[in-house]
Amino acid sequence: MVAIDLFLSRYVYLMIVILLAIGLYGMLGKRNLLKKLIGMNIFQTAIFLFFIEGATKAGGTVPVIDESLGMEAAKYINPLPHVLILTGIVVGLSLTGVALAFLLRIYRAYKTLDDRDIMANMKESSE
Amino acid sequence: MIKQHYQSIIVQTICSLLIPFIQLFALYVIFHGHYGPGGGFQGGVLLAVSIILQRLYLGTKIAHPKFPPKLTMAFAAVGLLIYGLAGIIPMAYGASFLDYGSLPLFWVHDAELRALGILIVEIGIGLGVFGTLVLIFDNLVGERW
Amino acid sequence: MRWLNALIMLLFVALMLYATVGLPDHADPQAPANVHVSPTYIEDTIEDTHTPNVVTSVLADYRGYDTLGETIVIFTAGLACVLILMKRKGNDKATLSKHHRSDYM
Amino acid sequence: MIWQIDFWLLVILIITALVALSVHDLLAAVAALAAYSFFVALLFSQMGAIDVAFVEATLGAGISGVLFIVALFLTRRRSED
Repeated sequence: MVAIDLFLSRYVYLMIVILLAIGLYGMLGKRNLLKKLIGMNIFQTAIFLFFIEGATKAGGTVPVIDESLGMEAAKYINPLPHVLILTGIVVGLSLTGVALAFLLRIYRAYKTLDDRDIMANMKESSE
Repeated sequence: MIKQHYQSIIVQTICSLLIPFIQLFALYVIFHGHYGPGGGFQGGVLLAVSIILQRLYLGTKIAHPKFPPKLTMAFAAVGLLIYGLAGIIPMAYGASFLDYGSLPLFWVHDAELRALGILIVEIGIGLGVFGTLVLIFDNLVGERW
Repeated sequence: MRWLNALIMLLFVALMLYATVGLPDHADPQAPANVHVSPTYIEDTIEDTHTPNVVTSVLADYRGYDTLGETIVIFTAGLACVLILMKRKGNDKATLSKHHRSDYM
Repeated sequence: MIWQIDFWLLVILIITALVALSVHDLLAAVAALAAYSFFVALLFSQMGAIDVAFVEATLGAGISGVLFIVALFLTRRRSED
């Protein structure tokens, strides 16, 4: 029973750590630049999941005040991480836009998206 | 890449019917943000989706005169300006920065004035997000016009 | 290189799992993040702003300065996109030659 | 919070993330990333964050996919790994 209780109180953190590891693998291990960007998106979303997970309360509902439910803070979940993550998602999308602009610029200069080819090309042109 | 319009009458009819409803829903989301899920970010994104859908199915040759790409930067700047003015105008009346309680609208009172200030700021955020997203889309597509 | 990547990921996962031990339980109402400042926001929002959605009132009123900075960040990202993809003066062929490539990037 | 729904959504999330990183066709990878974003939005609404779920469903699963596909058609669709 102790093992089940420990699992029920920790499994979301475990899954989020697995997602972070998958995103880090995408950024480090993949050679295609677009795959690296997809890995960055996965990493980012796992961090957002961690924040929203920290905001939940047992017995709390959605943070929209309902007059029939009362005004006690224990009945609504914590709204502060939601605000931070709301702005974080929009900043993440504009970050993706700038990264895609850089990617198009790199493709226009080197005609490839593979980072080993780009490194070889740079070394060749500097000699 | 998307210079010509899409060659299917079903897609054209459905998209042209869908776009006004997307824009209406975006306005509803912005103005109903006080009482339910929604607000400036979501409404701005939905407005940007409607313009991007129009560019995708009509092609840039027809869709660019309908909403010129030069206007997007102006929309983003005007949104940011609305937000900045909502912050600076209370300073002229002796309050601190972004204190909506002393905006110069004398026919509404304390808490309602703050709600009105939140609405003004949400409209600014919506215009800013809308302009910026359409701007990014135009610049990414615009390589092979 | 492959082994180095695997080692970095293993260290990262071990560090994260070690950090997980100190975190509060799932949906704990007495977690430190839930007791400090957010009860004030929830209890005062109707009285202060007449806005039932607490997320909107915190986003635009209590923490409006944060959102102003964030809007500036989005606008700057749009500007950066324009500047990166802008057609420069002088033709692209010359800048693509091998001698000028380091200047180009 | 019903923990079974939560758990299985997280498992689907891990599967879609692995699929998005392991396919060779980049268009399929972007489609898997959009599916991942949509499941994240479902998980957010299950955790009670409705505003965040709305923004993730419109931005992450909508505009982000469009931007990725535009960049994809201007570059190359296949990837080696």
